[in-house]
Amino acid sequence: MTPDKKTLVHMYETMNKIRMFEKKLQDFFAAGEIPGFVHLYLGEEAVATGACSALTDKDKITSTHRGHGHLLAKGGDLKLMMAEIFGRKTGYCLGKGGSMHIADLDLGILGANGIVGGGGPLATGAAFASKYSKADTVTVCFFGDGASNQGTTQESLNLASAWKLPLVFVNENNGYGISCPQCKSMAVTDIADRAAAYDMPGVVVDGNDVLAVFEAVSEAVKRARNGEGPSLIECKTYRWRGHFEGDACTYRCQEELDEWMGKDPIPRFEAKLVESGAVSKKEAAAIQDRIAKEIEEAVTFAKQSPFPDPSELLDNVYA
Amino acid sequence: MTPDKKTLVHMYETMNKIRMFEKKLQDFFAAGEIPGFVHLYLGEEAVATGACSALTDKDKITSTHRGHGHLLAKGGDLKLMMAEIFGRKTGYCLGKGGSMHIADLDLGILGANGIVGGGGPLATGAAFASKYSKADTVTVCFFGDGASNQGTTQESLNLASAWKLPLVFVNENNGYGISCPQCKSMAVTDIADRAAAYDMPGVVVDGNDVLAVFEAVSEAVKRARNGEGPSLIECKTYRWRGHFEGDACTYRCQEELDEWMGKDPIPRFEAKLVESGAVSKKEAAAIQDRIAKEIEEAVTFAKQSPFPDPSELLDNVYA
Amino acid sequence: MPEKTYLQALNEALRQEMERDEKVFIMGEDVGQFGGCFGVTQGLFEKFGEERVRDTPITESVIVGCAAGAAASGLRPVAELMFVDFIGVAMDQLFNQAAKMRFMFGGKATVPMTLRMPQGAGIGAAAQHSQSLEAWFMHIPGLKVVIPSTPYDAKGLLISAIRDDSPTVFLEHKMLYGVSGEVPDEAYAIELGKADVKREGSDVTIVATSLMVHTALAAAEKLKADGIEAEVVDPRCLNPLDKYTIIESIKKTNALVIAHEAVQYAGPGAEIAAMAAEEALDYLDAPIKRVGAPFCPVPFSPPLEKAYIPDADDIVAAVKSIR
Amino acid sequence: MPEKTYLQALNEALRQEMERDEKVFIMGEDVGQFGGCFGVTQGLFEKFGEERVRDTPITESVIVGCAAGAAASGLRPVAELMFVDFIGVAMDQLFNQAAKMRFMFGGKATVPMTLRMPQGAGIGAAAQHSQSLEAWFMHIPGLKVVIPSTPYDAKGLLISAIRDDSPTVFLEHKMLYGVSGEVPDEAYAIELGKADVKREGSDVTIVATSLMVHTALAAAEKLKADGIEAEVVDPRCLNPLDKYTIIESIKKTNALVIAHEAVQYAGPGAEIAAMAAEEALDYLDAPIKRVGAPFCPVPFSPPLEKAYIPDADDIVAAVKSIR
Ligand SMILES: Cc1ncc(C[n+]2csc(CCOP(=O)(O)OP(=O)(O)O)c2C)c(N)n1
Ligand SMILES: Cc1ncc(C[n+]2csc(CCOP(=O)(O)OP(=O)(O)O)c2C)c(N)n1
Ligand SMILES: [Mg+2]
Ligand SMILES: [Mg+2]
Repeated sequence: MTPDKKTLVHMYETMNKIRMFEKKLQDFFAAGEIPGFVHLYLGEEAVATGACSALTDKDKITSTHRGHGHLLAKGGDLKLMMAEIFGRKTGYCLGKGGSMHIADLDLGILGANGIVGGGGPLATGAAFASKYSKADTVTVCFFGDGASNQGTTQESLNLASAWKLPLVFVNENNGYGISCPQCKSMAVTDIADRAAAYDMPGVVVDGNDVLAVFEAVSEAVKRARNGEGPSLIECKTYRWRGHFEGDACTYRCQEELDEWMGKDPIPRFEAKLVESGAVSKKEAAAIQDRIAKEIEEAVTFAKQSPFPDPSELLDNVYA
Repeated sequence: MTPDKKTLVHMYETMNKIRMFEKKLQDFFAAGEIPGFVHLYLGEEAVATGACSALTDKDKITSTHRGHGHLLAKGGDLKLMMAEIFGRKTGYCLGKGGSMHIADLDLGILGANGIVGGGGPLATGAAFASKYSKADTVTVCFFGDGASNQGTTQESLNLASAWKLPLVFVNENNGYGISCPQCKSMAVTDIADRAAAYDMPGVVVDGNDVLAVFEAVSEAVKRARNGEGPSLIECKTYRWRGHFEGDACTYRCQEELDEWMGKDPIPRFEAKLVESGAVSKKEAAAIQDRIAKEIEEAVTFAKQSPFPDPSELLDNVYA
Repeated sequence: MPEKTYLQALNEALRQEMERDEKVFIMGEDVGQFGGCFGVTQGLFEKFGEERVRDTPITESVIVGCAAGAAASGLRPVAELMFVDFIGVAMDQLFNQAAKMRFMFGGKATVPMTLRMPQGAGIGAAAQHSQSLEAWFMHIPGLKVVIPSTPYDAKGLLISAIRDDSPTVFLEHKMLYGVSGEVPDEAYAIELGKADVKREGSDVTIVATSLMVHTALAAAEKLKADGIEAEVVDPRCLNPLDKYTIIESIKKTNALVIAHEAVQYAGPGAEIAAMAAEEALDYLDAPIKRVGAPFCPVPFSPPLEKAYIPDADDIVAAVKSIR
Repeated sequence: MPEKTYLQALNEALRQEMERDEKVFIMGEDVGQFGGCFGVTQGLFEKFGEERVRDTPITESVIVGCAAGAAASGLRPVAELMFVDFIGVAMDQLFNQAAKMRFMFGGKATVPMTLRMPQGAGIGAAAQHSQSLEAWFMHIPGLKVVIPSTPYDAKGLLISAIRDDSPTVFLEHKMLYGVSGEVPDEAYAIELGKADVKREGSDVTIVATSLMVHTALAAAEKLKADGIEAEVVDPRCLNPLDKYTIIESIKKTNALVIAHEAVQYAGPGAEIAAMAAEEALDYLDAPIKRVGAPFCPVPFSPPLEKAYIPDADDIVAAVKSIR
């Protein structure tokens, strides 16, 4: 499945959007302008981008605490996201949710999630709703290597398979759950091997290769749309930053980081695009400029937006 | 690993003990003399017997809601069990626990459990304590096919493997979780296949063949004692009775039941014993008589025992 | 009006809502052909088929989470946990996901799910199958908590819970399933958050829930013999709580006794007592008494279980200590 | 006496108990080399090694259950959940297993485990990382619930919790970790279930817990300026609860205000209010006031979070409404 040019360009845009968005947050967090925690997606852009490029607007995703990339890749609005992370009333959640709870149901985004493994059960529900309503939509559930050990994740894999739900589990294996390396949290090397426990296909892909992710997820989405049930795609990747901003990251070594920074998914993809003639160097630069501008606008929007008023505190508890 | 004669005789005794104990309960429940629920182990005697015969007195087990067989096989006292199930003060739990909560810590029995999947996490703790204290003891965690879908079970498998705990997971696959056939609750055919998700050995055995269970569990126990970590043994078996006494069992067909009753583990084992000369027909009959008498004594003990006094209600909440 | 059991009333509510609205479906362990552990969903599988009456694996986290996700995606799930005691493995999906989603997302999610759970002691099911846990659910902003005591209320409140757009916990008492009462054949809704005065009286207000409503009514009959007229108020929902009806009753009787089967310490009655001590203290001429389960797990043996469950004499004694 | 932070006090308690008793070990997510999400276990991995300071996978059910199983097998685990908010996936192992095991088994199991969990809002961590859930734990027979407010109490109570033979939930407030106070170098134990009067006063009793003790003390200073002398009582444990000290204070002041950060509705203060309305009503000359969080999830944005967390002015207002 080779994506068409439009898709390729969109992927390139998306990856850059995530990269620049996260870098902005890194700076603003360091400057003390962002409340709470942020978990940045830097280095993992290819996973969200590749996976969401395999989806239509009507398809759905559940995300994680490290959700900005997923949300942007699924079409999340830069301004509304930025404003939310800045705690402003104009944000996606009116300032009530923050980085870990951004959602856009209209775009099929069932929310970032502060609970590791929390998205799996919700994803089964979204996928079941599609099936029940014969809606032909697919749900992608993003989850980390750490989350793969949480019982809720495993229950979700099981239900999805027992019920043949149109659900694709995209595992982002960045090697760590906070400070805990994968080898200490589980005995297996490939999380994809867990798929067999639920009789679903399990595939390992290079998570820093956006096309590889796209291809594997597209395949799984096709299966899901055909009523053949769920799949598990493990994307091996790495997070460049600490678990959250402020994490000194003493548990990893510089060599490991350097090695992975060398596998930066964006230049790799750009090189391919340029080589294949899909995008010229100049076009690539123009895209980057445009996105940088959009992000500046989002920052301006966020910073100029008011904070919510305490009188709004009790709104939206009930429907 | 062929068991010696003493072990073989003990196995035969144990299987008969469980069989007769459960039949007694069936009758007394039908007569309205037993409060609450009972989940009988009839038909599955070979699993508990084979597994516990591979253990020493110091080894530990966690059990389930269908626990009588496990407890008896691990050496549980007939009188104390019977009295507990009859709700008497002389029972294992002073009448506070009943069928689903019998424990005997001195015998390494960490308790039956009313929560499906509840025993797994406790078993990791028992196994960890052995390892931490260099105690050379092994823990067996019994769990059902239904329980294998509960997240706590899967988390327990994972931790046991990640920490290389001396733990053997014995899955009793009797084909149903209450009315739900295995094929509706999971997509896999062999629960043993789930072992690979945690990088531990997974073995399927005929759960109605006590020697096959004994052999597989012995092998796993040896591994565990050698510090090589946990294993998963799936024992295919069948429960003869409804899920609980009173269940009309409309979800299964008579042919299926008949087929499995034809695989009754006790006569099968007896035939082998007699054939090999380990036990004569006469000896077998004598054993059965002795056990029948012991069970009668247990019933007498239970029935003659007083109920607990309401003044004891608040005892034993805290240490 | 026809007489039906609490169980039949619930079953009828489910059937009628499923007929009315295709978006309503049922999920849980053994709710299909088996008809539910206590029989509440009997016949629905046959009528609506397995797409709409769905047996699940033993996977409570996913039962609750799947319901929440499906609700946020436009359906109206009615999920069942076989016993409320099993919520411990699924609490996260209830309190951190279903209940908070709408608020966290700035009002952009709607989660019209109902979670039915049988509660209570009385059948010798012991410590892990007999609890009453409504106090936990009351403490969760975003949830509604319904706890009917009669067949009539059970039907009308379940219909309302299903139609409600917020996640609702619906707590049935297993000792009530066989209780009969008048129940209209047609569908009807009882507003969530409206108490019902089950008996009028002038001398003491007894706020009681679930099975304890019946116990309180029995106590009231005993008290009547001694010339004490008790008013029995059944809140029916613990969230929203109908403070108004409770306080109006206190204004009339000047005394409050609260009865529930949950453990008394930090139980549902604590909130009702605290509310009264704050908002109606001037109308109270005696200490507020609570009658609830003692501070221990539910015991197995019948004499212990009997001692554990509050009875009419306990309520009578509480009333007599202040009246 | 040397000054130490609440965090240092906890760390010292852990270290000293691990030195004293080989059976004590620590487990939880990132408690090893990382030193714990908030740093409470820092240095212990280096000192005691990875057998005794054990990083776990993300597996809260098994963290709690493994601790319970190890405790029942003779060890003294100190388990950590990174945030109390994560208890939702592990509640079963806490309330149905650890807390009930001894009772269900007729007294034959001893489960000396401690479960440490940071609570509370104040760092912009939003709805799933900021809650205060002590009300749930209070309602669980078989558990003890400890909730220290000062470095001195933190150390002495953690040592007692570890030495205690019953399962104990130990609730730390993340905004207290940096608070300093006098803490002896040597190990010492504070009896569980003994309140501490943090400030004496004659006009109103303020029962406050955790961070709210400090807020109440600030409120008391403000009230003093208006001639109102508040007595601030810190129960330190919510189970067992030192009713005696609270009632004695009420006898002196005749008025009760309760302050906690947990959601007010069905929160920990409800039990204290209900207890007072039952056992000390005759000494109260004004309604019992509670100050707790409003009925919504914890919001993210700073002005909302600030509005959410009760502050000294809220306590002052509550006191003034009755004094
Ligand atoms: C139930 C639960 N347990 C623990 C945490 C704390 N926590 C947040 S993120 C995280 C690590 C998650 O690791 P992984 O799933 O690999 O995702 P990554 O951060 O690597 O993207 C942990 C332990 C949590 N938020 N929820
Ligand atoms: C957490 C939880 N969910 C549901 C139940 C109700 N329940 C009791 S036994 C059972 C079936 C268990 O099936 P399986 O594990 O296969 O054991 P079996 O009864 O076949 O021995 C169920 C659903 C329970 N006790 N605990
Ligand atoms: Mg990771
Ligand atoms: Mg089974």
